[in-house]
Amino acid sequence: MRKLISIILLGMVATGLFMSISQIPFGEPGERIGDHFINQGVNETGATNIVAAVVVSYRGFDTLGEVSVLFTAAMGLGAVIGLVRRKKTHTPIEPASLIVYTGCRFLFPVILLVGTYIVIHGHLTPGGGFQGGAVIASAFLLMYLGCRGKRIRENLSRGLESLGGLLFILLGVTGLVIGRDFLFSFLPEGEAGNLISAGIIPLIYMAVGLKVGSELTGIIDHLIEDTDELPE
Amino acid sequence: MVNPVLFIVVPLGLAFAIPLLKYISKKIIRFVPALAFLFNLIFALRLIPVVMDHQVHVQIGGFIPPLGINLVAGPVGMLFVVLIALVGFLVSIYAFHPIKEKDEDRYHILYMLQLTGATGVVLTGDIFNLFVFFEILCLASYSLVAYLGNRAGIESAVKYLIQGSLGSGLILIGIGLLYGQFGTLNMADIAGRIHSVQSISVYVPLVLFITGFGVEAALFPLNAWLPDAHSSAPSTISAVLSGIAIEVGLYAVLRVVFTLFGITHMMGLFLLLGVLTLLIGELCAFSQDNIKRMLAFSSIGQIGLLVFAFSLASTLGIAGGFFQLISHTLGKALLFLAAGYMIAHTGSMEIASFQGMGKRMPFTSLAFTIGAFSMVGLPPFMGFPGKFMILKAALHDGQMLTLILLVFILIATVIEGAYFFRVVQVLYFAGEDLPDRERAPVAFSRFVPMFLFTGLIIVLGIYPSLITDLLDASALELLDRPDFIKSIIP
Amino acid sequence: MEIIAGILVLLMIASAIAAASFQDLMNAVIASCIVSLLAALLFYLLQAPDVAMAEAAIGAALVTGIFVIAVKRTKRFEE
Amino acid sequence: MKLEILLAVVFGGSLLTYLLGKISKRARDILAILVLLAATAGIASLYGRSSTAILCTGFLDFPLVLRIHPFAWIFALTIAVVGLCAVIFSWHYIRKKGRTDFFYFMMLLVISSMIGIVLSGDFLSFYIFWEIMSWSTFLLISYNREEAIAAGMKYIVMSVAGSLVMLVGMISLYTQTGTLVFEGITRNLNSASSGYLQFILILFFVAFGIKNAIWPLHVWLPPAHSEAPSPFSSVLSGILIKIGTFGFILLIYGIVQVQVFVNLGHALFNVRNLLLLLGAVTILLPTFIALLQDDAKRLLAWSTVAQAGYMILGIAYGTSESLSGGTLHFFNHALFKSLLFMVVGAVEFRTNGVRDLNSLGGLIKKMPVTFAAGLIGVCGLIGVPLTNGFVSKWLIYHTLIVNHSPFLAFVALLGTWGTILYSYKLIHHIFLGQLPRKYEQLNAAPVSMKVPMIFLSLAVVVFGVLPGLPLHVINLSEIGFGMEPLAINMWGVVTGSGTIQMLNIATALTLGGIVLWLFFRMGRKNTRADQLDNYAAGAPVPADRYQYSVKFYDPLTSMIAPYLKDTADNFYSALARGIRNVGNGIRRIYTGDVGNYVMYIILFLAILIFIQLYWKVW
Repeated sequence: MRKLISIILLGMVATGLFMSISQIPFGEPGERIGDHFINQGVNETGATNIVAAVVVSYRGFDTLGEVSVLFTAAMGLGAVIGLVRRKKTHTPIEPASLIVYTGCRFLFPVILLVGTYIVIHGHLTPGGGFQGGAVIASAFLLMYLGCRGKRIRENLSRGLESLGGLLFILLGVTGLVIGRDFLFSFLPEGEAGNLISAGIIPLIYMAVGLKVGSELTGIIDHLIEDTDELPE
Repeated sequence: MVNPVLFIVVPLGLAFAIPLLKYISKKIIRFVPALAFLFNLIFALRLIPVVMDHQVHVQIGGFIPPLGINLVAGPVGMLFVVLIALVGFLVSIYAFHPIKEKDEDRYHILYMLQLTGATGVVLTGDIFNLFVFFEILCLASYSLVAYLGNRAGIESAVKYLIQGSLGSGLILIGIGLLYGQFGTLNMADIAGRIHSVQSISVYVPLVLFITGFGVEAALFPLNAWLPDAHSSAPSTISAVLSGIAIEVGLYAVLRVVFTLFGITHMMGLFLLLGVLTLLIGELCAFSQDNIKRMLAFSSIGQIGLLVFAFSLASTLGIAGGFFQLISHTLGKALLFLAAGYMIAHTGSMEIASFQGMGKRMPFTSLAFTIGAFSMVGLPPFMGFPGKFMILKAALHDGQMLTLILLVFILIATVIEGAYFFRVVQVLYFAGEDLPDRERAPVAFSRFVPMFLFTGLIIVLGIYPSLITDLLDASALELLDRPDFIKSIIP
Repeated sequence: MEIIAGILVLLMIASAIAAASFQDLMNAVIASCIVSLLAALLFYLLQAPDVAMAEAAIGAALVTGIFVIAVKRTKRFEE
Repeated sequence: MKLEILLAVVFGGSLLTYLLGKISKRARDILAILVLLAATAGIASLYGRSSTAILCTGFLDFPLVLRIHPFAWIFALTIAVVGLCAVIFSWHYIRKKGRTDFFYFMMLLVISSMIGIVLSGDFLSFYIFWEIMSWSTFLLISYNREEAIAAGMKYIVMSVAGSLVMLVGMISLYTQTGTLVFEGITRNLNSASSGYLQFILILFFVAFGIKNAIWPLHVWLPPAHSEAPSPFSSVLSGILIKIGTFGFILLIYGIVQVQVFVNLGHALFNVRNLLLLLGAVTILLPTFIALLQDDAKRLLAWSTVAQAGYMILGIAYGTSESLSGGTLHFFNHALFKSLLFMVVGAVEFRTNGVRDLNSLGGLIKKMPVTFAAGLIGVCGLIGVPLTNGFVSKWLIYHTLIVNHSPFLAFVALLGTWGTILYSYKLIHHIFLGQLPRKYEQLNAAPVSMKVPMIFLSLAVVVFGVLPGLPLHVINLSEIGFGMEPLAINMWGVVTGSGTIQMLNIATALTLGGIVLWLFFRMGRKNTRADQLDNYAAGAPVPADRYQYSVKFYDPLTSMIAPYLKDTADNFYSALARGIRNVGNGIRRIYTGDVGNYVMYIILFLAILIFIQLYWKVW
């Protein structure tokens, strides 16, 4: 009975959504904001990756918000996970096999490097702070899975997290200090395509990368904390 | 004049900085939230005369809207900013004394993020940006509800999370539909063009928004998370959830309904919804024995009253609604703080266990009593002008539906009176009379916020004119849609 | 082009259904990981490399990792 | 004295009293009396004045106005005097109890807000003072704990309901006339249709009727009066419920205008007939319910309800004579009913809280002054000539008879018979008959209780002999309402169809009394018999077997009791239970299963979409 009602209700909602979507001209040209970004984006921001221009320049404030969302989630998770910490079971977990262990140790710096690259080149090629940060975090995930027992220092990750956030905000406030708007790109745009170009976009992406990377790492760290109890 | 973006950035930055500050001293972090919201409060109050004159628009990143994100500090926004800063400041004083020994820094960070999210929601002029800040608010709320770490807290936080995430998902779908339609995310820009489309493709985003934001705004039947969450959170957080979070949800609904979509003809539905929420909230509160659940249900009722007032869609109604909103925020925050302090003393949330509190904690009981009287709408406290203005607006409206609904509002108010007076009686008159000696010591950090809330309730109850100008300007901002659009997208 | 996209979408739907119907939650996690990977591929085909990257890193790697940990900490089999 | 200063003195005095109580109890008691003395003097100095003052220019853009005129003056003075008596009475009474600062604070706050109500010149300040009065009364009623809590609850719930209804009426008047100042409303109300007027009148009648305890809105009164601390019972019964009377007079005569009121509606249904009918019921039922009571204060409480019916009859009848009767009865009732509550309070004080009539008796020996005061009070209540109740009841009867309302007149008369019965029960059960052993060591009432009782007794007699004093002020207020004043002199009233001159009656009664006394004195030699000097069937009866004056109305009460169920009270109790059950039922919506909650959200969304698909609202 309950299932039937649910299906009817969901059907109703789906009908509404379908009727709505069917009348919306998705993806068609002529969106004035979208056109502006595509046509003027490179000129206005100096970033060849339009996505980066939108994410960091045009909608930089959203990015700040999203970084905060992630921060909130990490904090909240830390607060809650810390609470429900069960009694530690001292069941030893067998270490990973040698191949996995070696592979992980080999891959870890490579992935870290790729992540950093993605972060730094965010304004030139696809990618950016979020993606790069996630890649960095996945390196740590790999490390946790493969080389059990290796842990990042919590203080370090939280310090980096703070530093990334503060950097973002300071970059934004600098715009205010020089008498312009918040998040104003106060550095010269440079020549599009160069590594050092696009104003503050790379700097912000670095801050974001730092923050996202350390936050996601922190989340994983929290989750793993009391499941993996290695014998000393 | 201070740039309104700082109201968001300063608390956010301080929240980010807390982990670093922790290295310096563990003691100072508990003062950081108070500092941040004191800053907001002072400068927001100084900005109020400016925004009364004209809206303050702030571009972010130097791009004119609709290209970039903009902030709109109008009377409505600043009203909420002041309210958030005020409650944030006072409640953070209450938390000088740690709520829990462990994880104190996380509490303060989450608390600041929660209120920063709320500030962002009320200041932004961009629908997606609004959603982002809304998420900060919600996420922080979820985790703060579970902060005490008991089973009830975690369970209700998870329930809250499930329902809230569903709501957020709906909002996001709505934003996507709107963007697909109009190719812009700026609220004024969308609002300017929304009436060019007369089809279900605009209506569906509207209902998605109402449902999504309605979850946080605790409209019936979307409010099932509220009683659990409010009752199992720490009292400071209950105060903020009840005083700020649901009001901000309501703000989002108002923005969407009045500014973004400019609805004029569905108000009867909202009137009904408001009265239904009111009646159900009050009826449930009436049969509660747990004080925090009672207060939580009473919040639902009050939200219903607010929805009713705003749905009258007249200057009088909206101004009255805002007055009642402020009154509810201050009153409910006070009630939760006072109740929380008493719960900490007795260790029980049962109303019956508060016998003799009038002797043991005279000041807290007095604060609770004044808060309760204000909630019921008795003069000379703040609830009275609010109720008066709403009734005036309803009678001025004069439609048959409004008048019929008015009867139910009166019934609900009587019910509300009944359960609040019952608690007051328990505080002072139930059980044996105790000797004067058994007085509990009053902690300074607890005393100050309750005292200030009480003072504000009385002062604004006697001089409502202090804020009515701002309220009228706010009502005008919501109703005068063309002006709002024109001022942003010329 | 459209054919590949269509196949991808169908595969995604199949994996999603599989994820929902597996009794063993670990299998379900892997299935949802496949959904994410396919989605990343689809995004790439639709010329959204940024999103594809994010989806691959977060959806496929991190979320899967977190789910695995979560499943490990609770029960492995659905009732 | 200026009106603002007067209000500042009373309200500030209340707060000051509370604060002073933290330092010295004695100083607090004196200050409370001084504040009310100052208020009394201040009000007395305003005699005959008619003026307005603006208290505050903008409360929500409404001016708050105060005004004084003879009609408000007599109410204000009564409030201050009775309040003063009650506060003096509290001196000893309250010492046994806890939380005395609070008691004084609330007592003064109630009195201050009542003065505020009668002095207010617009509905908003009227309402504000009204609500302050309501909640402070609530706190005072609950003061005695235990049963008082339920009584307080009943009171405040009904009171809040009433004041909300009043608020609606008030704002409706504002939307109709554009102002809340009384004069402005009167001026702008001419154009209102008679249907609208009836609607407004009914709204206000609910509010005032709850305060004034008209059947079926009276249910809060008996428990509240009997459970409140006795000094406050006398305030409650003496003046607080009369604020409802004040509201009725203000509305009918001051705002709607009596000519309009009398001619409102058609013959079958109009507010005036409704009010008269309810007034009659209010006299009849509670009088006989009072007869059934065994609790002294509850008996007096029911009697208050019944007497309020007389006032309603007088006010609703709408002639200047009936208004005089109603207003005078208010004034008289304030005196003798607060006196009676003090009498019972003094007994209660000395016997440590005994109010049950059946366990008292014979206290006349122990508390002679109290007995005398009680006797005078009861005489006033019944309306024995030479006490004040006589004149006001005479005016009401006269109106009813002259204007051909035999039914109402009969009911009023029936009410008086009932009054005689229960009054006798009261005075007899407490003071006459056999003194129970346990009370043999009883002391007389302390001075602080005797003083107000003697003062009020004197007032009852003085105004009974010289009814012209209050009637003169009432005449002034009737002129203020634009009515024909009565022809009065110091000793009474002259009307076309009958004249009442207390001078003649007093002379006649005095002469008759002297003759009687002489007759008995000369005709018989009486001996004084000891109480134990009698026999029953030839054997002496132990003292404790003598009648303790219990239950001698039993045959009568068992006959009438089945018809006197308090149906209104049962109705409200059922309503409250029903609401609680509904609340418990609705709480089931929140099942605790998050799956259901999610379904609610989807349901809501689906309904909204359905609305569009079906009705095409957008």
